[in-house]
Amino acid sequence: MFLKDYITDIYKGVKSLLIGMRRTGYYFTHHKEIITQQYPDNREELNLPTRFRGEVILLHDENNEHACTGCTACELACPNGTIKIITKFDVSPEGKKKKALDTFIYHLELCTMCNLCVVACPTDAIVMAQNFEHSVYDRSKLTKKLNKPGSKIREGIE
Amino acid sequence: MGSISLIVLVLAAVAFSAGGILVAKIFVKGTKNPQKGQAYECGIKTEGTTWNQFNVGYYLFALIFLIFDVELIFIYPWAVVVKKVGMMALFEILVFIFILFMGFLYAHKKGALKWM
Amino acid sequence: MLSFHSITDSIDSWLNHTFSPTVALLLECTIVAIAAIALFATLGLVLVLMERKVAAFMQIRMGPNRVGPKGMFQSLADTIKLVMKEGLTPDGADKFLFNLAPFIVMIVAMLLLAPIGFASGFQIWDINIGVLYISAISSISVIGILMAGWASNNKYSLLGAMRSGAQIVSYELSAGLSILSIVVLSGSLQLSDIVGAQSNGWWIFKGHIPVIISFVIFIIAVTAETNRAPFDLAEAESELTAGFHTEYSGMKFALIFLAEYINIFIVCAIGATLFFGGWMPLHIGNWQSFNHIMDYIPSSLWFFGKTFFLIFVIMWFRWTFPRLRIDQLLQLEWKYLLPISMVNLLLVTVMAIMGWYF
Amino acid sequence: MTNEELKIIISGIETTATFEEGGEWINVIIGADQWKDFAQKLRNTQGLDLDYLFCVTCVDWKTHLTMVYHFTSTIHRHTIVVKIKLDRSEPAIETVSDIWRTAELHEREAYDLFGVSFINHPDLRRLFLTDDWVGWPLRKDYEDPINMIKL
Amino acid sequence: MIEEIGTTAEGDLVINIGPQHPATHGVLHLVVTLNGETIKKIEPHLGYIHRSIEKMCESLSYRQFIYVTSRMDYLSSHINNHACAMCVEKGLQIEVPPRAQVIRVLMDELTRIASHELWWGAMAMDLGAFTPFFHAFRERETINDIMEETCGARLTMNYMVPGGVMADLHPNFQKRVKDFIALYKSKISEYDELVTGNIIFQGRMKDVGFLSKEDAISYGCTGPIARGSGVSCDIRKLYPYEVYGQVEFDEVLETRCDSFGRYLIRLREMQQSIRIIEQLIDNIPGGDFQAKTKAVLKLPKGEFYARAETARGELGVYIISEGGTTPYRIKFRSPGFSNLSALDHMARGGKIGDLVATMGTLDLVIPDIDR
Repeated sequence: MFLKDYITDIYKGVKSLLIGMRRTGYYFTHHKEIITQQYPDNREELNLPTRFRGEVILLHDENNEHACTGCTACELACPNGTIKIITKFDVSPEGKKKKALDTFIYHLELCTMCNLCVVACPTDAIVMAQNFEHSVYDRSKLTKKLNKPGSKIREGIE
Repeated sequence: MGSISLIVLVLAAVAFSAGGILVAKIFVKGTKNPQKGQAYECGIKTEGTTWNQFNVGYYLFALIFLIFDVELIFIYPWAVVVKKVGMMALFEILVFIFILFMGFLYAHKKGALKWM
Repeated sequence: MLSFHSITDSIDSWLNHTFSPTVALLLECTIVAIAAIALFATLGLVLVLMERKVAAFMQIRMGPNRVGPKGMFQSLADTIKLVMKEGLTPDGADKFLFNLAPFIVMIVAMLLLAPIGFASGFQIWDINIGVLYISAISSISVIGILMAGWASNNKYSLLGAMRSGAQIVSYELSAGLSILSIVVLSGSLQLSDIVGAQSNGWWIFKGHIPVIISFVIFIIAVTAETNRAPFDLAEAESELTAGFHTEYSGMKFALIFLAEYINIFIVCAIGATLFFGGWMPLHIGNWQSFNHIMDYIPSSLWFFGKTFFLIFVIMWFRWTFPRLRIDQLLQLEWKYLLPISMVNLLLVTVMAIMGWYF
Repeated sequence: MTNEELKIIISGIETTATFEEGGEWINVIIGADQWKDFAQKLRNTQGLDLDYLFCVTCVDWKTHLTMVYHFTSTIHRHTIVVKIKLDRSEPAIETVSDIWRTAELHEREAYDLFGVSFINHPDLRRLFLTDDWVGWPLRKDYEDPINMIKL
Repeated sequence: MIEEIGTTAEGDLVINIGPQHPATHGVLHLVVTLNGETIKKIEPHLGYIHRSIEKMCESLSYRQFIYVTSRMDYLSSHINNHACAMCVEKGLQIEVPPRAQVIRVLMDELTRIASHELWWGAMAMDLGAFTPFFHAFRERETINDIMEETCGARLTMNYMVPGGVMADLHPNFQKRVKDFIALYKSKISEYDELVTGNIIFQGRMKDVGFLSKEDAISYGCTGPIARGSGVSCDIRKLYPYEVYGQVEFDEVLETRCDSFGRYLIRLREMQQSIRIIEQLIDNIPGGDFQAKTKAVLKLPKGEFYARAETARGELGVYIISEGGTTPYRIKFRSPGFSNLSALDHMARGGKIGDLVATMGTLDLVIPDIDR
């Protein structure tokens, strides 16, 4: 009986090993199963979903106008102090003083892409862009000014 | 080639290894740093000595191996002539392997082949 | 037909005609040394690339494909990188032994080349105790590993070396016994005789089940002896980071690494010689035309084809199986392989005496 | 077992225990001196069988510290919370790591971050911070000018 | 031999495993006392990645602190967020709309599968088999892609907000999840072929890292580790939250108490997760994905404790509120921390190889332990 157990042990063991080898052998001969993405080469085909959160951008339209009122809701919503908004006072033609955005500073190096600022924005001025290649040689380059030079608030945004 | 090839091969191996290390020496500009000389232990300083007394478990196998290997050497000359000698050789080796097997069973029974 | 045999013969006769015998011998030695070194270097590059490609395809990925066409020069680039690396010696190490160890493993690997028949009539030294020579020399490699592990003064290395010691000496036995079964069948220890005995069929076909069993045991044992997964306990990188060569870097590491791959080549070459007829082409019984076509394939191609097939099998093992634990490893040897190979040797003996083979 | 029934049993084994209302579970408040005895009874009293200690923490109330232990019974599936007030200047309490093994690491954590010393703990050392660290980081008055970023 | 275990004597080797070690999957540092190959004692040293998340949360609002918890157990970040959101909802007594509940549960289960996939690959890699790791990533990537499409990120999604989820499901979601289920089912037999049935693997796992039922409870183990010892501790069954009370699934239990039992638990848990997803994927109710909440959340004075079943076990979120916009004190009862405490007990007397096998089945995520 000892011998029988001994031989069944060997048989079962060898069989399980051969089953494993059959599986790897299958993949060795079936190159179609390869799922590697050749990243820097496939930049063109790389389709990131529209919701992918890469960095915060301030939307500008063709007239170089944005929808940011400088209300600092995003600055308050941010858990990391990533956003800093500097406001100024615009003087309207009627002579009224009105608070407006001067500089929208965005510290990409502190950002964790949590999307809370986008959710908090009452005028949908900021969105998440799909760019994810953020590496730079100098940390200071990651501090960005989001409003383009000369841009101003779109008409009708309060 | 005869046995001289052994010397040639040893010299070739030494030349190859030494050549490689020397070439590397030329290219490498090493920097001095006391951290570099430390033994690698996942980034933590080694505790205690490494060269101390060690569990005997490993050596038992070496001893048993020695016994079996010497026996194995005796089988080599037998293996060469077995076809010429015929049946007699089979009986002889049966006795030999029987004794060897008994020794093996004895070692097994004594627990020498169990890892400690 | 172009064969190594005629090339070596013509070189030999030309040298002996042109120079005095001593100079001719010296020149021949130089040629052999250069050829051996060149073989080492090429094999190292090819085997590393082969391993990476095999691994990659089994792991549904591409493997190296950036350096050169299809990544062909990847291992060359890696070698250049290793040459540029600084070879460190730890402060606490036994410096002499630490630096000696790579030489030992290289010398062992190189010495094992001597009796291998690469092609018909192409052998460095056709020693008449070839099989014994191989078992004897390959046992020395454990000394290199123990030396490397102990001299490093690193606990991982020490454990790795100790494991490797217990492992290699154990598997030496069943490897020896399975080789003996071929010796019994061929009636000679000389590798060229063993190859010659297979001119009418390889032992793996002629020898029925007993030879197949000893071939399986041989493959398992040499996988263990060369410290390959699933028996790579001496390195066991999830347990001992890198085992006995943890402290090695730069060129010294490269040498140990290279020697490991050369050892795989050598044991596979021996396996091919013993069980698959070395450089002997495949002949099937009375199929004259088929046998003739097979004869046209150069003998060196046969040899390398068989060897690389065995290397592939060993790589296949590595990328499929998990690693054994040290006690299971020794249990496998002492409980399964050794008794089986002993009994198997008796079976082969009966077979040889009775002439129960083709 | 409902909270009311639990209250009766607990009052039975520890007369000095008081109860705090609110929250989904029953909150038991006892003094640090009775703790070890009480813990033994919680673990071993039939009908309570609180064998599973799943949360050990400390709260800094600026005037005092409170150790909070959450227990569940894997047999009866009831949960109780035990709170023990500790002196803030020299907080000390008996360890329960011999009753619930998991407490060993949790108590080391509480020691590390709040400075509560556990009497008879087998290995009371800093767990996360280095051994020479000064201060107890999770206390409300802890200041670390180098590592803390004020937003 | 046995009575020596646990003591240090002459001839013992003290080895540091970690913080930079392939088997610790992160910066865990174990000081291991060895006699030959036999482990006599293990002492974990923690704190290499301690960020004091509990202190950080004390200065963050109830909307903000959720995102930090993704960084604890990053492999089940979604479930961490879930537990936090539930705790806040408990305090505010918000009713989560049914659609949001289903979405949350779907995401939880996808996260659980992804986490177990990674564990499966890493487990095999710990034992020296590299190939399964890449095969596991094939399935895991599919889940990550689904996550990326709906949540906007692959790992630290931050998809939860108090009262629901941040955005509605992506239109492709249902189809892609069904595709994933089909893919998963076609590959499940490979797991057995490559790893589970393998004799070497079984030899390495069976009777290794023994943890009895009593010890599992005493060490406060939860999740697959406790269930592998036969302790029923699935929060989804014991204290059902969201729609877990309405779906059919089994709590997987094993009484082997060894590493192989814990391994089987996780494999079967993946199939149970698939079962939950199959039941829900076609029955996502319509309606809002988020309850109406105030812009600034203020929890009433009191203590709130919420728990969820992450891939590693029970995660408890304990908030003490003083009525302000930020928590007064927050405590995360993380599963990994308690599970780690049992490692010393489990690995003693085993070999180094056993330690690796045991540690692999614990499925430690170090940021979860260090927080």
